[in-house]
Amino acid sequence: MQAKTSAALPQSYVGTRTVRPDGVDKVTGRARFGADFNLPGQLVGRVLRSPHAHARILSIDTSKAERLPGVKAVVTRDDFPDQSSEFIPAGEMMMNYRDVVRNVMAREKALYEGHAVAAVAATSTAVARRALKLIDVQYEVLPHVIDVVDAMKPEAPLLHEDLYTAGVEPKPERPSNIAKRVEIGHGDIEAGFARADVIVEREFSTQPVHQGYIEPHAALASVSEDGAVELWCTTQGHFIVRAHCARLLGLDIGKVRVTASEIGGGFGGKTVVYLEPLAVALSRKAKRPVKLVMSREEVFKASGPTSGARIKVKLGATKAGKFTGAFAELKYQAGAFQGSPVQPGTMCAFAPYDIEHVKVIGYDVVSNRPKVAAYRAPGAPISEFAVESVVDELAKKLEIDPVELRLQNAAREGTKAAYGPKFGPIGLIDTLHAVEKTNHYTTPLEEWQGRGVASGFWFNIGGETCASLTVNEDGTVSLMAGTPDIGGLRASLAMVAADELGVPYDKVRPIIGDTGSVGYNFLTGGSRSAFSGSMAVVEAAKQIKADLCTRAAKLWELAPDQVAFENGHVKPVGDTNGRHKPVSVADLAKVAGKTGGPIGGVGRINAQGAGPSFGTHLVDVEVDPETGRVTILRYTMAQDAGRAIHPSYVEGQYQGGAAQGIGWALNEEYIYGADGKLQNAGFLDYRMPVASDVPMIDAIIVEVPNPRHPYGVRGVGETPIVPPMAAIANAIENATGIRFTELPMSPPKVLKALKERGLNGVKA
Amino acid sequence: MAKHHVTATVNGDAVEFLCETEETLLDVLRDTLHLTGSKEGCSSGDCGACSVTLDGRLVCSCLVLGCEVAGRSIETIEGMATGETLHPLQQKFLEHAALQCGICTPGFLVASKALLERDPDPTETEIRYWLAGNLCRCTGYDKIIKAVMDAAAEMRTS
Amino acid sequence: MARVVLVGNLAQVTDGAGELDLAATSVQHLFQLLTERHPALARHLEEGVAVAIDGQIYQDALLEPIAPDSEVFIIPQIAGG
Amino acid sequence: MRYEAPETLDTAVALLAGARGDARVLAGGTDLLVQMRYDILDPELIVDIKRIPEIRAVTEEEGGWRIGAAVTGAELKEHAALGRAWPGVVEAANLIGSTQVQGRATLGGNLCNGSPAADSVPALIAAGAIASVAGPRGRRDVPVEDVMIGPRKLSLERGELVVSFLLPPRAKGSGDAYLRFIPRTEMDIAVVGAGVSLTADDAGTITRARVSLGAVAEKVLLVPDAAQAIVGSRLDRAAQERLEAAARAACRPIDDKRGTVEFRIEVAGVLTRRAALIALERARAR
Repeated sequence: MQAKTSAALPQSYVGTRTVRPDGVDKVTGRARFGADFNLPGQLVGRVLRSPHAHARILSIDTSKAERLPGVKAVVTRDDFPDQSSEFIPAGEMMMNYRDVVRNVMAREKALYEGHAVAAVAATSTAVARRALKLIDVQYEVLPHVIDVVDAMKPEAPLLHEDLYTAGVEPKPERPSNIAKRVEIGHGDIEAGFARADVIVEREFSTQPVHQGYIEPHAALASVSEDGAVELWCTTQGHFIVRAHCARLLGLDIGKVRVTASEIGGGFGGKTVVYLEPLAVALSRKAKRPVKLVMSREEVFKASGPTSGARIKVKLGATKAGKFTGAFAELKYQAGAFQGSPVQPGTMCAFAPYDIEHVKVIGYDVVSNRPKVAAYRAPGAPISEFAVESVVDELAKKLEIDPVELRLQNAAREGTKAAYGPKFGPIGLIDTLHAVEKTNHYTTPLEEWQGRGVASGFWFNIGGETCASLTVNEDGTVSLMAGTPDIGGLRASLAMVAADELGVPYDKVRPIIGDTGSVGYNFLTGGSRSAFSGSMAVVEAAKQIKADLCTRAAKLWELAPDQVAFENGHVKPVGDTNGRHKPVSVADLAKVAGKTGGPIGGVGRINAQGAGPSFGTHLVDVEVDPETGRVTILRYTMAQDAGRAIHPSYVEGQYQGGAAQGIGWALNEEYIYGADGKLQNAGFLDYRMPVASDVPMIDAIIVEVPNPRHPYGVRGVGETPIVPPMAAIANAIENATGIRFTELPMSPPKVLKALKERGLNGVKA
Repeated sequence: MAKHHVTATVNGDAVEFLCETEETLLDVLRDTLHLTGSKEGCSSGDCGACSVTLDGRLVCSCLVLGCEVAGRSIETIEGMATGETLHPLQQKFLEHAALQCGICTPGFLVASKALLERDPDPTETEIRYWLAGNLCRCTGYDKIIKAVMDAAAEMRTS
Repeated sequence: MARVVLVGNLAQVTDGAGELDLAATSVQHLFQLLTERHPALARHLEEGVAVAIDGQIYQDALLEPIAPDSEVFIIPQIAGG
Repeated sequence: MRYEAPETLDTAVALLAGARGDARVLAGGTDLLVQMRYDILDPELIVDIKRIPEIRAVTEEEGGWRIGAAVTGAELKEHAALGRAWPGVVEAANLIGSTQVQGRATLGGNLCNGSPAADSVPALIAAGAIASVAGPRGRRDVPVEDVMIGPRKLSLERGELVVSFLLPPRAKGSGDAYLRFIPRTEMDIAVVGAGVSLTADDAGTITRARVSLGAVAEKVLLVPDAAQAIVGSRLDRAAQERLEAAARAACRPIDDKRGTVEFRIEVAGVLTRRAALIALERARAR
């Protein structure tokens, strides 16, 4: 089935809306996701999980389960050697494997409901389910703590007896649930606030929200008698999975081959391991392939989410609207193990603004919840929700248009960021002007309708990346990358390769290689895969072009500097110009064997020069004064992409992030009972936006080229989730006059606030 | 107790399979018939990734027992394209970039096809409510809705 | 001499010394000079920091050159989702 | 786990009555299959009633309508005449879950799942629907409000099942409506549900009314006081306020993941008023 492509040579593909090469497989059901892989002799794996939020594990007796016919392997904490408490590089991330090994399989204690305690492999689902019931775990139930503020109290139940707050000197005398205190800033905030005519100070709270990918975690492992490991799984980084599994199970990295399946959404939640080490351990014991797939309930109880938090923000400004000083205090839940995204939260809080005096303090706090995982711009949406709400309130107090106030204080090239260094060329101001220019911004509103605006920032990263290009004997090109394609990466890389080599886009076939077939790649995350991957492809193409020039020069008996590569052809240049007919990549491919062998190049880089991406969102809401329901009427957003390789997939990142933000703002939350158990572990009561909850989302692509990227590209994937919560809170304030500081802004909360102010009642 | 022996029609082909009572149609499609295009996102009828039609009626295959479909006709994503030709909805999803990760795409396509067979000219609001049982976490639905509207327009004129 | 600023908690390790002037020629050289002055920094530099040289953030780039008049910030490493 | 799909009512009753362990009726399966998958239920026998003709039929009966317990929401929606007579009942049935769920979910299943938040039940109760129940001791008629006695608790005896619902003949100037509140626009369980059925004379004065509330108590409530509050009125502002007050007074909800006590009581009044206004509008139209 040949899908149409929308562009043809010699025009450049970059910037056009081509059909993705993996598209046909995905609209026909052919594409194979995590749970779609099977092997002969495969066993069904199941995980036994803690029913308690906090309990000491006194004993685990698996003997009855092991004796059940059909059970081929059972694993517990005893199958995972303990790890020392030190930060070790896993890929580029620093991991404390003492925590990682305890999160994949509970050790001394179960630290949250759903914490894995044992796993079985059996010949059928029915047998596996029965086996779990036969595993006898003796628990000593301990008092639990869920809320971040409660967890910080001196008398709070202690999750880790050996956890002493880092970042405070001298070291505290007693352990606590506060893993770390961080601080960033510059200047003297007291002096800053002293110069302010107006100061707004407020407290905010946000709830943990799950990444909500539709594809549950899945892993299929096959370990042979000689210890060679084959692993298929759904992940944002199969090289990271390889590193974790090798470390946790004492394997040589070279013996572990991981293949990333098509991935059904990740948003940061598939950057860590859950099932993968269990599948390998079970298969190693059973000597048969073992497949593990999470239920939706397990996904909610045992993976992700991101932090809930308490935030204090204080912002001062002059009458004229110049920000003079800014302070914030962030308390982020890390879940059961340290490692919340509070550090980036502190760095991003005030990043969109040029403020002389800034101070942000953050606390990383453990409590009896699943360990948080990265979620799109980790930490930033939480702190920027609070700051952008306060900016809006300040605008109201100063009677300055909220966009104008932001423009007055917006970071631009040369501005010293709150976290230290100066910004290069950035597009915040351009995004503010872009939304200001829309007719959305000036369309009149009716009663109980409101309009809100908010901006957002995220750093973006580069990192280790490999991509290979091979010119086949017929001139077609095979492209291999090593970062899982989560939203159109293969299309973007193929477009860049086609432009670089001057070959038709549909003659480039991109695939994602397994860990044995392509060099090391950091994961798909940090909005890096298109940014870094395209740099690696450019590097690989450069090698091919140089090689082709050398070969042509030899065939023509010219000096290397007498030939050059121009849109898909090698041609003589200078005084030899025209002496030979230009020869195409395809023509040279035909004689590859006779001119030195196969033609190919490999880009191996640690991509630097990631350019931050700023965005500004504009939203209209309508509030039902009798029920507290908030309806999103209209949504417009502008974000700096540097250069959009594939505008449709850039817009898709924008729109998807905005929709996730709408859910975060209005209905998504983790609801715990007094027993410390999650009450809404399913899509029925964890309320992600459905198609009828959202309007069309107008995505405006602003392009302020990133000077450090050959095409000017910036990462775009994460920034879109930063502004929505504040934009919606600001719109609700505009509609009702009420400032909401607690997420989600769900109907009961909104109606309660309206009633308290006597605003509820029949709509006029 | 012995497994149920079931004969049914899947994408026009007669099929025969054995299943336990508790096995769902989705289990049968994926594990027994190896039609893995229908996806399991929740097993509770809340995500729509397993959407199929049963005697022309749109259902979640995770909410149907395998033994219930004896003598009935099932259409899955694997039966949507005709030979070399993609269904207009499939083509429009590609042209509009109406998919990012693609896990929800089969469900959306099957559900959208069922809609257009009943109503060739639905409004944006009708499409959004018809598809409310299909969760997508990547796209914000924007390009999906546009693709369905464009496909509907093309199917009306052809 | 390059102006070197330690952002956030690192200053604690250096008894409050947040800014230093160092004749560093590369990130690797910078780390050497910093550890000589403040041995306690070594662990933190290994555990993962990013280095911003004249506004450009580098991660794991020991060989990146530093100019004599460069402004260098040592900041926490950034990952992402 | 046994599966049976009898083609006669008597066989179905005999199977249910004779079951060794837990026996469950399978209609649409949209609740039963989820409860089985998530280990809430593990029945010994499943009796699929969809092959029994009368349980799948919609028929006119003495000016009223008889709806088979296993007729799906989608089928009800496509039944034009029924939609004209009882728009509120049909709308309520079509609020149960997604389009996909509509292809399976039934009135019988929605009632017998025993949830106080079932969307179709307040509409049926407001309509004065009578459930026809078959069991080992023959057939009996039970007003819908008497079928459910508490969360997951029914007044049905072992071996009994709901066969159909009878909606009474519609007097001139009658209309019904059902509204529910959910946080999203679709896919949620009702936080509050309100069903109103009424008849008005030519002057627009309400002569008869029935009001029912869902998700505000341990079962779906019939609220005679709310009906009394509007009978004799034209639903002027004063009558609306009496109606809201009576509806709220009947609520005895709980705080849970779906809503607070305060929210449910407040919104119960709002939805009852809004549903009554729609019902009256429809009554005036005929």
